[in-house]
Parts: sequence; structure tokens; C-alpha cells
Amino acid sequence: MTSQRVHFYQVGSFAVGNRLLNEEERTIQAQADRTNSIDSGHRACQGCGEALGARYALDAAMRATNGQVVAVNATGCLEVFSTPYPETSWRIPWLHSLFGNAPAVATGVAAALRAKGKKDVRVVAQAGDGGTVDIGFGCLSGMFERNDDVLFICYDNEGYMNTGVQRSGATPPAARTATTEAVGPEPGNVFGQGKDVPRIAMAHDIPYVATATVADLHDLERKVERAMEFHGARYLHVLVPCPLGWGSPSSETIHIARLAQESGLFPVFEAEYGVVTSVSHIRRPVPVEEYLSRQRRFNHLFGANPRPDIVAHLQAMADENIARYGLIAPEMEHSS
Amino acid sequence: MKIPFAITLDVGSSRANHTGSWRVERPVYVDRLPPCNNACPAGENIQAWLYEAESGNYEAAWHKLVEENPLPAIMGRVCFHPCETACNRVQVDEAVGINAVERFLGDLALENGWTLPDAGPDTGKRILVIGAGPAGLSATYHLRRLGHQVRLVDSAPRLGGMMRYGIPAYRLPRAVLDAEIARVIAMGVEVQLGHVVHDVEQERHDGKFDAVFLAVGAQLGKRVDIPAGDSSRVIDAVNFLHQVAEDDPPLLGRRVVIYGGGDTAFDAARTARRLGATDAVIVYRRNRERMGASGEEFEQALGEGVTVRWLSTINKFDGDRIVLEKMQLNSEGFPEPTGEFEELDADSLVLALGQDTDLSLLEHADDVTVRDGAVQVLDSMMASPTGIFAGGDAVPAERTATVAVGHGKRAAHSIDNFVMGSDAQVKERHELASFERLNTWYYADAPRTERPELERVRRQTNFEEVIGGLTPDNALFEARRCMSCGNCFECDNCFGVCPDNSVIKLGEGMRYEFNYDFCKGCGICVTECPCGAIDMIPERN
Amino acid sequence: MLRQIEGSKAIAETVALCRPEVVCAYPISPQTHIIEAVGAMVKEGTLAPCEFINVESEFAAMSVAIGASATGARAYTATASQGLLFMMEAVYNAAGLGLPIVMTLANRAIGAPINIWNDHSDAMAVRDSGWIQLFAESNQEASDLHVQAFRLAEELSVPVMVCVDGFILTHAVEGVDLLDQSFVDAFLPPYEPRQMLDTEAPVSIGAMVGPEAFEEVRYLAHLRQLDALERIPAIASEFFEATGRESGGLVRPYRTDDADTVIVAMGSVLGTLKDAVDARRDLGERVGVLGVTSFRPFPSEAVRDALASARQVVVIEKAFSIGAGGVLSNDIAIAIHHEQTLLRTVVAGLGGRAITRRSLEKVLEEASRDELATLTFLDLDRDAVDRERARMQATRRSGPSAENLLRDRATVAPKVRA
Amino acid sequence: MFQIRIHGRGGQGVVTAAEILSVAAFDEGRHAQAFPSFGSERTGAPVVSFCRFDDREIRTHEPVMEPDAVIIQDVTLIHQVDLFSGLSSDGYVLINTSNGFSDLGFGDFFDHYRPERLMTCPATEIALEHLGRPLPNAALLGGFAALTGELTWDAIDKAVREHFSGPVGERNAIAAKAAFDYVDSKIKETARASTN
Repeated sequence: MTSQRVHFYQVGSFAVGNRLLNEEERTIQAQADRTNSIDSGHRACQGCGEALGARYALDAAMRATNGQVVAVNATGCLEVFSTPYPETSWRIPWLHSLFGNAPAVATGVAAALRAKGKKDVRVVAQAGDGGTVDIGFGCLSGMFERNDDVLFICYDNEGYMNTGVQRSGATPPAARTATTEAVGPEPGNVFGQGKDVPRIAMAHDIPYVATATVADLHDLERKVERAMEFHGARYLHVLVPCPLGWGSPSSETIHIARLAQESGLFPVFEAEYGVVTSVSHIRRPVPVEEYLSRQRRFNHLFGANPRPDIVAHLQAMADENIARYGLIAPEMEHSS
Repeated sequence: MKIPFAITLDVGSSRANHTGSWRVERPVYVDRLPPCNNACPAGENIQAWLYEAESGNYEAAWHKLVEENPLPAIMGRVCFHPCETACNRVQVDEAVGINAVERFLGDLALENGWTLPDAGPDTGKRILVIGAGPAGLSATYHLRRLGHQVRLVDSAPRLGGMMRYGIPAYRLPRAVLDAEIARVIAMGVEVQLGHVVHDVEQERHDGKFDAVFLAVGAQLGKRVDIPAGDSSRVIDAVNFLHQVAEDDPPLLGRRVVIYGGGDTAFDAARTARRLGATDAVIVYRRNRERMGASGEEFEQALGEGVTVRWLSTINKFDGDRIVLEKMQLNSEGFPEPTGEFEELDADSLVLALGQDTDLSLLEHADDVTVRDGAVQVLDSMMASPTGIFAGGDAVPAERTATVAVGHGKRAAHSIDNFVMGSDAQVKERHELASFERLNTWYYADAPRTERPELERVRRQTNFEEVIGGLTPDNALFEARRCMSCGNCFECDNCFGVCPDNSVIKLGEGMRYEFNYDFCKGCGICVTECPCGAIDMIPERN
Repeated sequence: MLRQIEGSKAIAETVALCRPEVVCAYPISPQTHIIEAVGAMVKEGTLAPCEFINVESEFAAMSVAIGASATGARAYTATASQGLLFMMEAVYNAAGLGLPIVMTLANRAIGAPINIWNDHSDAMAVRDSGWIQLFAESNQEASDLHVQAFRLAEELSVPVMVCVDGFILTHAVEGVDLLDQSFVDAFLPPYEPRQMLDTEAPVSIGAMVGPEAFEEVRYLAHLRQLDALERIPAIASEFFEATGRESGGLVRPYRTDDADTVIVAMGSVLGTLKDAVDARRDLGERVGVLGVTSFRPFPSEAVRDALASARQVVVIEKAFSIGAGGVLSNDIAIAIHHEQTLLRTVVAGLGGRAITRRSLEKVLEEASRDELATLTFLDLDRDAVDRERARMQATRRSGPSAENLLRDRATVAPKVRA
Repeated sequence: MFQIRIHGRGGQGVVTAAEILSVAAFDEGRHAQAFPSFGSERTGAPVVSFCRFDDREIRTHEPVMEPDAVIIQDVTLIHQVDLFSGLSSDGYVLINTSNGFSDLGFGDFFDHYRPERLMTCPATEIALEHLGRPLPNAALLGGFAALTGELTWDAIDKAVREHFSGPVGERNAIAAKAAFDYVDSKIKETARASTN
């Protein structure tokens, strides 16, 4: 039987598992014996995207390395909610040092493993967007430039959520945060060039750079496994919605991430040695409104006195992404 | 202490922290009633047998299917499949081809000689089933499974009722009809053909039956008197189709006019074409929108060269010319005469204006109510507390084979309750699985597999079956288009998307359960469940 | 083997003898010669297995060391001055995590005004970080201390900072008796971590600790430093047994027995002081010197004993707490805690200002005549200060003081003053 | 204790010279110490380095305040930097120049010094001749040995070869020897001159 074709069409092709798929076609999260690198009992908010992203990514890394993973964590939500004395949720060797030094600490771990001849053990460093694009950026660039054998994962929730939702270098334009209030003629965060770390990472010509969201597990896990095939510096940027900071229902975390991708605001792609090698095409294109209007941080763009001008500006940014990465599959363009 | 105090911790220790206490709402797994099941007149558990078919377990699928309906190969051909009209998938791309898969399973069963479940242990009860059409056969099947003895009588020389004498062979090949009927009879049924029951009470008394199921159908074609010359060839569709079915087709000439807008009219027209008529013109007093026939049949008929005269009534028919009067619909949508006339050449006129039931056998059954030529029954299909039940075309309902099969089943169970003296336990139905509850992102677009149609030319000249079957490959594909509305199909989404690892996977076929020790009640599993099989309910404390 | 060698080289070669597995560094004067030499040895392959990592900042340098140490590797780095301050967050972190990293601090002043020359401001800035801080008097001691430092650090799971006066020692070519590998291997067993990142036995290191346990964690750290007060002299005497060299230890008294005035100091100035003291002794003055080798943990008891008989204690400090006074003096005062002892603080050698024997003798002379003020700035150019004060009073826009002073003196600090 | 101060410009090997001297002393079994005027030397900028040696352990780390000898690698420094501060009246002075000491325009500055201890030496020419590069430091060390007699020629020779390994060491040693002989002969000259 042409199982491949049937597989493509069948019910739940995009679901986590599906009984009709053979084991290796299901995601790791479908395995009853998955690692659960981060265990139950952590203190993340209801519907935390970062808790999800971290388990997805590290479980995938664990599978790719046969359980030989050491994790380094920057200060931030993930660190605070996973290891408040006297409890830790981690099931893998894990080290937290400081907010801004995760890449360097990971370099040290990798160096030590090399010196000790532990070739099979791999290092994953993880941080939020603050620890990546802002305070940790110097160390990150250094780690890239030296091409140290570290997979660095940024869980991007677009702000300093741990400290009460302040603006970070990854906060999108017009978004309301505690330090970019939704007041005045230009409410919310400024419109700037933004800090596109994936592309900055690519500029270092490191072996592997990719973006992903918690909305597409198959994609996220494949990218982690792909990253593990390389040695040297690798960067994975994962969009993880924050119900608290974004003002979205805890039940919609994954849905919102999906809209971010399908609106074109968050391009999902991968690159090797500075060259984009693949993009995830948008399956069900949506206008940015559909994404923005579900989040209270963008309330001021709608409601009583709406700001279509700003929404249009954001739509333009999405369109630019769609054009830059070719996010709409050619065969879809006319139909959509 | 081995490791440094406080700054270093042993793995997994957070399991001591039961975050379930954060919860104000809890997710619960539910089963909802899929719209297809809800819409099936035969009460088939469609989703259940599709579920089996999805994994390619066709035999298991077929057995699930015949739990409710012993005639899948027939239904797969003649049913107007309201299930597909109700299918939620319509709103994603197109309905799942349930009817096609049903036929595929039915045919596969015939090929492989799969047998129906054995008759139940004998109860000693005797039931008389009058009429061997879909209702009668369905009732017989279920009664036998319940262990009752059945005598099946019919006035016609062969079994099948309207399925044989109403539905042309190009829609239902006789081989299939015979095979599926034979399978029912093989369960051990006393059959009496060519036997006309004149007095149901007498018949029951003579045969010492504990109950009777009346499924005599509607065999009498309605007549209207149209001024017509003696030479004019006028015949009603029921007889016409009956004679064709008996391989004794009447001579209608080259130009045939059919009067009426129901399926029977189209069956007659298409049959006339096959018998050699150059023109088969349907005359209908209303317009396309108000026509009774199914769209499918209409399209096929036009494809075969049948033409239609909308908004017309036949005023008179003399020999070789028919006079039509143009009509127009009034505000209520009723046709009114316009006084305009036109003529139409015709060698014969077939009247397809509906059918009546011959209920003379009920004359002495005092406590059976007949109104508007139909037997009045309760939901249980009971027509008389003395033990007379009725179904099919003889009772007020949509006159389709599928409805009849449903009647047969329901009647059988009511009869069982009646003769065994137990009272009907009505199993309460789940809430409907609405489209809104689905998360269709998880379903890939998958256009429906159309069953191949014979090219028109061939169709016009013979009675070969018009609609072909599915191949095993596209049958599987079609089955897998089912979205399993409202019923868990074990996609692992809830298990995978829980940020607190608080879903427990119980293993193949055993679904999942929530670990409320850790579930914080975020509701992601509810949003991300593709088929809407999880509800969020308030925590009661 | 005794060699005429630059201080930095001697330190580098001794560090290499300790077989560090990860060395990371970011260049800053006057530490550069040390890491250059270690880097060369790694490149040659004479130091192996060892990963030498050129990082992008001191912050990264200490962070890499943290990662390496937490993975069970022996980690080393070196820095100075601004570099130490830039890595300060990580310095505290390494101590908090109890990682036995050894770092050489080539002591240097802290800007502004930027100044690359020696004083102790940098070491003082991190005295509360939880690191053990040992001060070297000579290059011989500087290199010896590194072997003891690794031993101490790994025994107690506490990081150790070896403080070596920048340029004065690091760039001085002197005779240094370098240890041989077999001795170091015996003296310094392979690193057996108390905790490490191990896939076979995973743990979470660096948890968030709230009020319910933080105080205990800090107190435990303090207890480890108190343990160090036992281990430092023990290790030093074990070292002495084997080498016959008095390197390390808590304090080092010189002619204090009958001393009426004892000068307390740390680092390279002790040598010059001893010469000065000998000279004053020849003139009949009863003076002595107390060198403090272990600044953290602070050996209060040893200091108290050494100063018990002194009538006057003069603390020579290469740093001071602006607005308060001497830093070392504070610890001394608390240690001796009896009022009848006169305690004097002399701030000297800031930003590389040469501390000459002549000036020191002057101090001793004044001390013996009880003419020493409570807080003195050695060789302070009072005129220059007064002129700048006047300028500041005259005009609001008086400009940057540092530049004004230089303009006044029309010379480049720190030229040897004739 | 014998203390030397060396003046020159960044790039002329001023610090190296002090180091080689200390090594030479060390090789002769003395305690020795060499160090630069701590700073960020830049090519061309005036630079000072120090060396002291003694038969006793050297504990002090103060700069050389009262040199017993001053070596000037670059004659153009004469009127820019305070070259002779702390130099005792019986101290040595060795200046790298092809001119005679009296031609340098010190006027009466050195009247109270012992003339046989004031010496010039064309070290740059010698270096150019033997190294092909104007690096006078090694040569001047040869001159220093001859002038002061504080260190033997063999010690200088060994230290120079130790520092610059291979052919470079060889050539530097030859240059140093040439300077040694030059100064030695000059001393003998003046000695002869004073005797008659």
C-alpha cells in the first residue's frame, strides 16, 4: 500500500502522535517512555510556553544523544520555576550560573568534556530572550565566533517576564510591556530594526541556525536532532508564548504560537553555515490581526480607538518576512 | 549530605510539589455523538467502523457495520447518505465518502464470504414479518439475532421488495441484492413467497405468532386522471419498473414522457433511456429547487440525456401528443396555472406521482390506526398494543431503503421487549460533536475520492452498474479522512502538549487519563485536541 | 630548579605543573605575560590535556571557568583591576557554587582615572565574595602559592585568588626555584569534585534559594573559610617540609618579638619594608614587620598573637576605602581589639606610586617619635592637591582633576621622582 | 649591592638588556633582579629599566633610586629625560654614541665625577656591523662589563647567547665582544694618558 501518500492525508497528520503512524514517525512527545527532561511539579504559570518548549527541545536532544546531554541555564523564568530550593524539575545534569553568561558557561562545560575525553556528552545552553539577545549577547557572540561545541536554545517570549513583563530587545513593536506602556501617540514598544538574533547568528557562519515554535512539534524536534548532527556552535530560536506577559488565555499558548507563524510575523526556517536551507511554509495564512487581537498586550490597537495604521505597519513587517523567506508555498499563492 | 546544601538538588524532586492545587477548572475526556451517526436513519455507528477501516481492519470494520445493518453492499449503493450531508469534514474540504467505504466493505464481505453473526439462542417466540423489503429483512435479521423464529412472507415471487422492484439494476446489481438477502435468510428464516396476506389477524392466529411486523411497503402507483385517447399508452412508474425488474419491459416507444419529480421519476426516465427511448422528458410542476429527487441522481440523469420541463403540468394526452400547461410558483411556492399551453410529442406517458400502500389486510385489525393511507405507529414502531408493529414505506416517514432498515431494527428490538415482556431500555445518546469543537489545523487537506462513473454512452444502453467501487487503496485513504469527531482517536496531542506532563498514556487502544496531582488546568489539551474529545469543567470543592 | 626568570613566566610554569584542564583568559595588563606563557605551553602540547580558550571578556573568562569546574575539570584563569570588576558577578557566583577555581590576580589600580599600575584596590573590591585571597611577597612565593592554592581550593571546594603585585612582581626578573612535576603531582592529587555535571548521576546545580535557607548557605561558606584557617598553615608547613621554603601560611612576622612598633603590610612591599626595618633596627629602633599572606580568610587570631606585644601598629595599605580609611586596618583593629595599642594607617603605592625604602624609613622614624597621624598618604604631593582644590573653588568648570594634576607636574606618572 | 639604570627608547631592547644583565649576574651565583619602569612602553617613547645584583638575597622591590651605573642606549635622550638622577659621584655612565663623552655638551655637569668611569661606545655602529640591525643593547652590555668589571665577559657572553638563541645569539655575542674590546681599549688608553 502507498502508505506514504496515505500518511500525508490521514487524520491528525500534524498531531503529536497518531496510532496510525509507525513509532519513528511520531514525535518524541508521543512516546510513553520519553525523558521528561523537565518533570512535573515545576512552578511555571498555567499554559507556560517555555516549560513546553524546554521539554520538547531537551527530550529531543536526549533522544539524539542517547541521553548524553548536559544543560546550562541562564537566569530567568525557566531557571526560577524549575529549580526553587528544595525542589528541581530537571532530570538531566543542569547548571545555572548567571543571567548573562550561559553561553560562556556552556563553553566551559564543553571544554572540560573535551579535556576529559568525554566525546559522547553534548552541551545544550538555554536562556530566555533577555539572556540571549540582551545581557547574554556578548558571551553568545563569543561562543559563536569560537565555534564552541554548544547548542544554544533561546526560548523567546518577547520580554522580561520573570521580573514582571518589561521590554527586552526581542519585544515586538507596539507591544505593551511594563516599560513600554500603551499610552501616548506611539503606544507600546517602538518600531525599530529589531534584534534578529537568528540572522545575526547566521552572520557568524556557524554550522546551524534554526527557528521554531511550540506549535509544530515535528518541526521543532527535527531541528534539535538536526542540530545535534553538527559539532560546533549551533543556535535554535524557539517562540514560546507567555500567557501572563502576552495577555492570552492559558489554553491558547500553542494556538497563538501557530498564528505567529501563519501570519508571517515569526518566520520558521533553518540555515546551515549562514545559508537558509529550508523554510516552513504557512499552511493556513492569516492576517496579523488574528494573531494580535488575541493578546491583551496589543489591545490598544483595537477596541475603542483602534490604530489600523500600526496594525498595517505590523502587517507590512509580516509581508516582508513572507517575501524574504518565501513563506507562502508557490502552489498556495494563488489559492490564498 | 553528599551534595552541597541547597544550591545543588537531586533530580526530579519537584514531583513532591503537587501543582494540581492551582487548578480552578479540570479537563475531562468525553465521547460526543458524531454527526454522521446522528444522521444515519439505519442507526449505524459509522465512526466506529471507519475507525477500524482506518487501520485497514476491514473485516472488523464490516462486523461493526453489520451490528446495525445487515445490507451494507446494498446501502453502499442506494442510500442517499444523510451521514455525508451531516459530516463535519464538509467545512474543511469535502465530506468523508462514507457511503463509498460502506459499499467497499459490503462488496469485500461478499467477495470473502464473511458471514453475519449467528442467530441467538432460541426463545421459542414466533414472529410474522410481512414484506421482504429492506424493513422486513432488517427486522428479520435482528429478530433472528435475538433468537426469535421468523416467518417472512411476501406477495412477490422474489425477495427484496422495492429494492428489487423499485430500484433499477444499474443502481443495484441483482447479484449483490441476492447475495446480501441470502446471507440473512441463511440465519434460518422460514420464507413464504407469492403469498398475499388478506387478514393480518387471521394470519397471526393461524400461525400462532407472538407478534407481527408489517412492512408491506407502498406498491400502488398514484394515478391522476388525465384526458387521454384510448390509443394513448399510459403506465405508472411502479408497474413499469416492476415489469423491467421481472425482465418483461413494456413497449414505450421512442418518445417517453415521465410525469413527476421524485427519484422514481428519474429511475423511470433513466430506465426508459436504457430501453431505447430517444427522448426521455420529465415533466414537473415545480422547479429544480423543489424537486424531490436527489441531486446525485438528477446529475446522472441529465448526463444520460434525460431532459426536464420545469413548471409544467400535463393537460391532456392524445395518442402521440401531450399538451402541457405552464405554471408559476406563488408566494408560498405553490404552482399555479398560467393559462399558457404548449405541446410535446410523446409515444407514452409514465406517471411517477408517488405511491400508495395497500392496507386492506388491516381491515379486521381494529386497534391499528390508519391515517392518510399510512399506518400510525409509536417511536417503538408499535401499531397495536396487541403486538402489531409496522415500518418502512407503510408508515409515515421518508420513504427510503435506509429509513426502512432503521425501522426494521427498531421494530425488532421493540418486538423483543414485547414478546419477552421486558420494557425498552432507551440508551441515552451523547451530546452532538459540533464542528466548532474541532481543531482542524491538525487535519491535512484531503480531497474526497470520487467513485468512478461509467462513461455516459455505455450507461444509456444497458443496465450495467453506474457507480463503480473504491480500490482498497483509496478506500483506506477515504476512511482515514474521518476526523473522528468528538471521540478520541489516540493522536497523543493531549499527552504531548501538556506543560506539566500531567497526562498519562494508557497504551494502544486504552486512551489516556489525567494526573490531577499536577494538572494546573491550563486547558491547552482542550484547545489542541483535534476532535474535541476533552471538556473543561469547573473544579467543585 | 632555580632560574632567573620573569615572575609571570614562573607563575605560568608552576600553573602548568598543576595540570589545569581548562584555562581561559582575556588579556589585561599586567596579567598578559602569564596567560601568554600558558597559552604557548598548551599550543606546544607541553601542557596537555588542556583547553586554552581565548574568551571575549573577563566576564566570559570566569564563566568558562565556572562551567569547566562544574564539569569536574581543574580550571584556571588570571586577571587584574577592571577585568576583575567586569567579572565580579561571576566571581561571586563561583564562590557561591563552591567551585574550586584558581585565579591569579595581578594587582592593579582601578580607574577612573585609568591607571595600569599596581595597588590593591582590585583585590579589596572582591574581599567579600567568598574567595580565599592569598598575597605573594615575592615571585618565589607567588609561584609556590599556586600549587598550594589548587590543593586548598579542591580540598574545601572554595575558589582561591593568588594576589601578585602587578609589574612589581609580574614583570620582575628574579631567581625563582621552580618545583618539579613529580613533587607537584604528589602534593596535588587529581581533582575529585564534590559535585559535577554527570550524565550518570545527574544533579541540578545553582538552585534558587530563598530566605528559608540562604542564611545557612552563607554560614556554611563562612565555616569553609574558617576551615581554611586550619588548612592554609597545614598545607604551608607540609610544603615547607618538602621544599624548605616558607611560602604561604596565614601571616609572616619579621623581627616582631621585642618590637615596640610593628608594620603590617601585604605583598611585594614587605621586602622593601624588611630592608627598612633592618636599617632602623641598626639605629636602635625596636620595629618589626608582620606580613599578612591570607587576607581572606582573615587570620584574626594569628594577627592578634603576632601583635600582642606591640605598642604601636602601622598598617601600610595599597588601597583604601574612600571616605572611611584603611581596609586592612579595619580587620587589624577588629583582630587586636584593645584600645591601648596605637593603630596607624599609611596609604601608599596607589596607582603604582613607588614605595621607596627612604619613604618607609621616614614613616618608621615618625612612628618611633609617635608623630605618625592616624591616616597618612605616603609621599602625597600636597601642593598639587591644594592647587586643584583652589581651582575647584575658583571656577565651577574647573575641569577633570586628573588631567589638571598632570598638567601641573608636566610629567607622566609614575616617573621615578628625582 | 650594585644597581644599574638603563635608558632608551621603546623597541631598543631596554628591558631585555636589564634582564640579560640580571641573568649574567645570576649565572655568576649572585642574587639579581631586573624590571622595567612599569608601564605600557610604546615604540620610540623614552623607556627605563633597572637591574640590581648583590651577594645577599634581594628583598626590596623599590625602583633603583641611586644607581651605581647608568646605561644610555639612545644619545638623543640626553636633554629630554633626567638621566642621571641619584647617580653617585663615583658612578658609571655608558652612552651609546660614536662621539667622545666630552663632545656631548654636558658642560660642567660631570666635573665631580670620575672621568675614567664616564664612557661612550658606538654600539649602534657595532650592531649594524655585526647584526645588520641598529640594536645596541647587547653590545652595550659588553661595554658595561668592560667599563665596570662588575660582571665577567664570560657571564655576559653566556647570558647573551642564552637570551638570543642560535645565530642571532652568536652575532649579538660577537657585537657585545666588539663593544667590550672597544671600551676595554679606551680604558687602557685613558689609564696610559693619566699615568704619563
